[in-house]
Amino acid sequence: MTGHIARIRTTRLIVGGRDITVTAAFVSLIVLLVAVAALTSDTFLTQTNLTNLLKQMVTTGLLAFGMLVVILTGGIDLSVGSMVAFSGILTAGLVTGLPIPVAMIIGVLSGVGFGLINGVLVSRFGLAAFVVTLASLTTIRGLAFVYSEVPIAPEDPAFFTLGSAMAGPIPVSTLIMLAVFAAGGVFLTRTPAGRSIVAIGGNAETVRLAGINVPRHVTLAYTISGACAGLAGVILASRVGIAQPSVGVAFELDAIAACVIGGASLAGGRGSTRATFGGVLVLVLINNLLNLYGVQSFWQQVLKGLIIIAVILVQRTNRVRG
Amino acid sequence: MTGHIARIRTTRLIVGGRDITVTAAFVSLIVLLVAVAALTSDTFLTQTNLTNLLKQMVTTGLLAFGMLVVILTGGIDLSVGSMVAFSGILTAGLVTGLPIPVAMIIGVLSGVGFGLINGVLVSRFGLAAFVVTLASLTTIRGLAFVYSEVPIAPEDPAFFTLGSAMAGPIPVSTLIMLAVFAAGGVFLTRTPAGRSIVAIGGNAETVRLAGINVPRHVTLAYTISGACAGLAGVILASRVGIAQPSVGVAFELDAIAACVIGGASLAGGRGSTRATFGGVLVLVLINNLLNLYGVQSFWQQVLKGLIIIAVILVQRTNRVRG
Amino acid sequence: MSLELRGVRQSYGDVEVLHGVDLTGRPGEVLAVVGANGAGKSTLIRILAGAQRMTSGELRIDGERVDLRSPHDAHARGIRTVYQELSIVGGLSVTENLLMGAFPRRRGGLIDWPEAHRRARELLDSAGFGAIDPRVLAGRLSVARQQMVEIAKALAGEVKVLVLDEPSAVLAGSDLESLFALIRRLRERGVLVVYVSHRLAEVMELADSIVVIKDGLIIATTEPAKTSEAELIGLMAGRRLEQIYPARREPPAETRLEISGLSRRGEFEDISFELRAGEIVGLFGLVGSGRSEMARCVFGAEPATKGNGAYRSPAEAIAAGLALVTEDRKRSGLILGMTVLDNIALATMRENRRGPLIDAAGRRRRVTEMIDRLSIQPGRCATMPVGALSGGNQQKAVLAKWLLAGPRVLILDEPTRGVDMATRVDIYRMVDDLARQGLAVLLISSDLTEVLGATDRVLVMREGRLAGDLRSETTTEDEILAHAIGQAA
Amino acid sequence: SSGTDPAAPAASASGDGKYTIGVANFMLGGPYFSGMDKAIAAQAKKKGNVEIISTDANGDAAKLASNVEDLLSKNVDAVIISGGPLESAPAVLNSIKAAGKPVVLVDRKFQTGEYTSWIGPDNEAIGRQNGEFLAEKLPDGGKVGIIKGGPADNTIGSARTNGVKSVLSAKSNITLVEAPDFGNWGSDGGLTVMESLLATNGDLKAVFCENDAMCLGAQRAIADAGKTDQIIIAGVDGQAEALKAIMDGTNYLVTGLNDADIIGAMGLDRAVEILGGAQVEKDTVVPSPRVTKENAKQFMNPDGSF
Ligand SMILES: Nc1ncnc2c1ncn2[C@@H]1O[C@H](COP(=O)(O)OP(=O)(O)OP(=O)(O)O)[C@@H](O)[C@H]1O
Ligand SMILES: Nc1ncnc2c1ncn2[C@@H]1O[C@H](COP(=O)(O)OP(=O)(O)OP(=O)(O)O)[C@@H](O)[C@H]1O
Ligand SMILES: [Mg+2]
Ligand SMILES: [Mg+2]
Repeated sequence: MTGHIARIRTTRLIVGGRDITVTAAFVSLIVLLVAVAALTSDTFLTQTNLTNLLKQMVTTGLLAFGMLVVILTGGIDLSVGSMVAFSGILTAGLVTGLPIPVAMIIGVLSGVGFGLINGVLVSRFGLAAFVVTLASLTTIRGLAFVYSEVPIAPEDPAFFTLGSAMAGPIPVSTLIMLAVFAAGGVFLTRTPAGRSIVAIGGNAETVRLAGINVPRHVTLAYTISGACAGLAGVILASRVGIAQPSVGVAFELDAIAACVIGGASLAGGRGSTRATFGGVLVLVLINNLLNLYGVQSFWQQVLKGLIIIAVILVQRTNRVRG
Repeated sequence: MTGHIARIRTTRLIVGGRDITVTAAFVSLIVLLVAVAALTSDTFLTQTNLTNLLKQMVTTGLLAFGMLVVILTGGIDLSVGSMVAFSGILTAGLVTGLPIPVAMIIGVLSGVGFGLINGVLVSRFGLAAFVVTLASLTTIRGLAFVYSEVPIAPEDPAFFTLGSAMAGPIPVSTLIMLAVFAAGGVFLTRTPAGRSIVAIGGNAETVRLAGINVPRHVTLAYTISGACAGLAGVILASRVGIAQPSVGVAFELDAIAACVIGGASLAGGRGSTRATFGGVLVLVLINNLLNLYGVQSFWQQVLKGLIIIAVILVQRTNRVRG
Repeated sequence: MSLELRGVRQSYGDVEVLHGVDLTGRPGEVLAVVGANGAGKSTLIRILAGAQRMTSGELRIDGERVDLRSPHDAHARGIRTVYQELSIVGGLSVTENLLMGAFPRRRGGLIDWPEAHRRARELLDSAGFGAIDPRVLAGRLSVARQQMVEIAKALAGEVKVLVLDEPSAVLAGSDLESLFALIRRLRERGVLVVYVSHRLAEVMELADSIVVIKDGLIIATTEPAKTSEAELIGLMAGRRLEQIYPARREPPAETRLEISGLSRRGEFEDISFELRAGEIVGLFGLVGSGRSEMARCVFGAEPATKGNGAYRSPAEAIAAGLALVTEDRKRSGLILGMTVLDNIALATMRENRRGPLIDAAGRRRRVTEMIDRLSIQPGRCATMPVGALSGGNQQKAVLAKWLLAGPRVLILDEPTRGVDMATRVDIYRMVDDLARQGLAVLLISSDLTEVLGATDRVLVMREGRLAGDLRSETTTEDEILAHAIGQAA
Repeated sequence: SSGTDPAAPAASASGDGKYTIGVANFMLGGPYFSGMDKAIAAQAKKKGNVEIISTDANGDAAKLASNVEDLLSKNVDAVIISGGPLESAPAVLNSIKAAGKPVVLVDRKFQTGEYTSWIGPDNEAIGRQNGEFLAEKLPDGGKVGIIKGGPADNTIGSARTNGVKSVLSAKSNITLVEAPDFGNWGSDGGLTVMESLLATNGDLKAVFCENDAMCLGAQRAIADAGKTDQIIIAGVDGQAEALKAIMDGTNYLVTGLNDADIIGAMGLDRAVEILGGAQVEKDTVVPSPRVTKENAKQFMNPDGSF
């Protein structure tokens, strides 16, 4: 809030392709969480639990990456949860008539389409991202229910493959999410489009005068977010084995939290894929730990909020010192 | 998004105490909505429906005013919905042992307390408002459930008074909300503290250099939002007659939407009480109209989103021309 | 009130930028501080303003040691500061910007707006800036007017020390005269004025004493009567500057840019001119005459309402070989949070690729070359956020970005604003070199000497219209000014 | 298929006659669901030899899957799933089956997938029962409003509404008016939806809500509109406040008992029976008695969790 902090903060960025936001303190924090978990719970290091962890991070991870891209432009995408629901129910509805991969691709494309619309409204019409995506959150959720009020459970067991297949000890869905992060990291740090997106969040006018098409890149960012949400929706439906139009409420909040825990600035221009991935890890670890300790559900919520505040306090202290 | 629009936008504000954000187009829009409603629905102008409208704007109205104050500083308060739940259930729980007014005051104070904590975390510790209030959204919701998992329905009928009493044709709760807006308008345009809050959103560093205590004013803003949420919670519990820990989910979204429809900038420094009140009216009218026309719920969602986009498009077109 | 700095040191992280500065200022004195970009002037000023706590050293006021903990502290002691970077809140009225934190109140604690506007009016009048209406939004004023509001703001209450960091950088003509008159009045009232400027002519005219700061150390203290501009420049730069403006070039060749009848409603009208290869054309005008708008319009940053020759978008202009160095680097020239590397490479990202990826090594090489060529300080700044550079070096970074794009037509809007003399000379020389290689240059400037010295031809704009087209060799400063204010014979 | 394929009757894993049973809640954020969770725990305590590990997926289907995997990795002997608004969870049921553990569903019967046993209400029957009651009370007919809960619990709600409709739509003198908006299963939603409904249909004679919480809100809206004497109310669940309102002789006349305490306790018993090797019924419908002023007192359970 204060200018002082703001000024110092801006010195931490994706710098010339090197990602320096993943501070030592942040890494230590994650290591600490893992160490505490491993030492205090017999279950934590079991194969089952680790696989669990890997599976749990898929949805939040995919959404967080898409959210990061949007946040970098200085925007926000509140509609991802609804897109998850829509893409899932659409895919499940289509598998009766279409080959599964085709249905799944159409599911992802529905996210791409919604993202495109969000992006155009924000960039070409100059509307505030918060309200545009809030409105599309409502509209897309409504459309999911209009498409099917009741959940759809495809019969064909092949529908479950994407969500439940394992590549050795690692779920295929986790690998997909990791691949998105890896490709996303390269995109944001090494391609002109990625750098433009980061730059737009820093100062859109400067970028425009550098001859870069700002609206197109902003639209691209929302489209990427939509694609990630579409993919997350398909994977989720496949994992659960049934698609519900009501799924995904408040998913956007976890995605945003992951970005910010990873040090992204909601004003745009600052944030990194690695640190966002760290943010996803922190969130998933918190949930897992509270579960393993058998903390009662409502107290879990109380603690989760407090831990998130503690984590960003640690993050911030470190940043100001650095 | 583009610098051009941004520049022109900053020309609409509270100037020297006069509130010029309520543009002719915005007023026409509301008049148009009302006119359409009155002409196409027999029910719209009935006493019952108008009273309904007045009652239904209370919660959104109170939350939107608090939200506006926070948004003016360049922050955001996602935790208002949870505060509504907490203050309501706390009040309902306390009336068995305490006089009703005392219990209600304590309920409002719970909001004040949470707001204060939010404010301190944002302003003194320099944490991002989005994450702080997202975390407190989770924590406070958890606390509401910890306080009482089950709804609490006070026996004493006097508990209902605040929420259901009428002053002539106008509900007392609506009058309270209007009083908050009136006082809030004076506060924001006519007092040094209010002006400081607006200025902080414009340029916190300049305000700091002018010798104004920025953290204190930012904290004040969140406290005001907390107080409004606390009050809204008490009124809602009294109106429903039963307090539930699960109430208020996603209330923050409507509050934010009202501010933005009223032309407030989420970057801070721009927004007005009157236009925010207009935003509240628009939202409540949309809901009311869709209900009067008997639009089915899922389609209501679809349309609500689309109408919000249409409204901000109108708002924006007007702003760019102006 | 006398002010004394003793052994002031300041570090940012591991880097010390002030190495023990001693400075004395007496009441009723205009103390000028001059030095190259990045010498540490603004840092010194932030310390005086209480906005930055010195790492070590002491500050004495009237002989008594004081510790300024906050800007508020300094303010309370009568030390007022106008910073190099504008800090106006655009969304508030001028009145509010002026009286922020000190509103007149009525009984009941409410702000008394009529009284507030009256006081603001008074303040502006007493500063000699009566042309500004206190009721308008500060964001609607031109940069020059905003700067004047900043100065007026510093004058509220009892002022004992007024610190001005490059106040004249955005002022010209009568505005500049008002400022000088103001400074002289303050001096008579016994105020100590600390004045930082790169315009040495001003310094010679105004100052009672001059300190020269170089690389964080005071290397000379002198008076206008005992020195010369050339000597000061030599001290600052650490070398002698033989000639400020390069010699004349060959006559220009083919036409590179042809503008005819260009208009944009409310800003400028019916502008026609052409730029030829190898030519440097100056564009002079009073603040608000519409030069910047016209340039932006030519570059496609803003649509024209009428006329030919302007591009439809920056992308199109760039593709045609245009480059525009805008006047407000903070708002439209730089991305302050990104690195120098990212900033300088911004306009050429697409050209320098290996497959779909940015050619990182090549990009780094090119940018480093450009940093060396323009001697952007500190020299190894490629991975620093550009916002951490001093003002003048930021300006060079913007220039570097556009030079990297290898333009055929270069439009420079106030390119030497806030740039020190030695660097200016470098910039003039560089622009001259480019012109010799066939570049066409349009140099927008409010500095008459520069307009006359660095160009072949001078266009003059007045109230949105072209009011003169003069040959630099034959015209005079007076003639240009006469065209600008509409009193040409 | 019937209950021919229960998981192999397991002696307790530790062999000391003690069982560990995992409870996977889809969401606890509602009094009915948290009541269910508590009832299961209370019954386990009563038994003495059963330890409970309870989890909450917070309404996230994927999290339910991981919670169950979590439970399986802790080697529980059986799993009880309180699916709440979740329609089905094939992946969850598959993983339990793969681990060879029995699974008991309480309240919510999943549409697809294999489970060992289910205990829950017949929502359509509750609706029919309410419909019949309203038909009795409105011999002269009139308008009956219906307030639906909405997305989260959709099929449970529509089963209840369909039950009501199946009875009342056969009566020629009764008109059904469905509120266009959802009450979202809460009292506050019930209140607003009722207010809107009263604005368009001031002449309602009765209102049916898909649960008691919404009815309680609707009751206030009716009171505020001064129509307490005109409109009677019918709900579902047996929430304490509703029972009280019925007992007190207000216009809240009837509810259909859907008792989390009973279902939860039966669910635990069922799991223990299965673990003991007993052959059990595959599906057990817990009767939902009609609760009116006459019998409300007997269902008021001061110690009940719901
Ligand atoms: N916040 C900061 N972090 C790191 N280095 C800084 C910071 N602010 C200034 N510096 C460095 O301190 C040195 C002095 O900067 P300063 O702004 O005082 O120069 P200046 O004399 O005012 O230059 P100019 O004439 O260009 O305005 C420069 O090298 C600059 O890069
Ligand atoms: N932020 C702004 N919003 C609205 N109008 C502006 C803004 N900035 C400048 N203007 C208007 O545009 C016109 C020209 O502005 P400006 O002062 O930049 O002209 P100029 O000829 O480029 O002068 P200079 O280059 O010396 O600043 C003026 O009438 C001014 O009031
Ligand atoms: Mg400086
Ligand atoms: Mg200009």
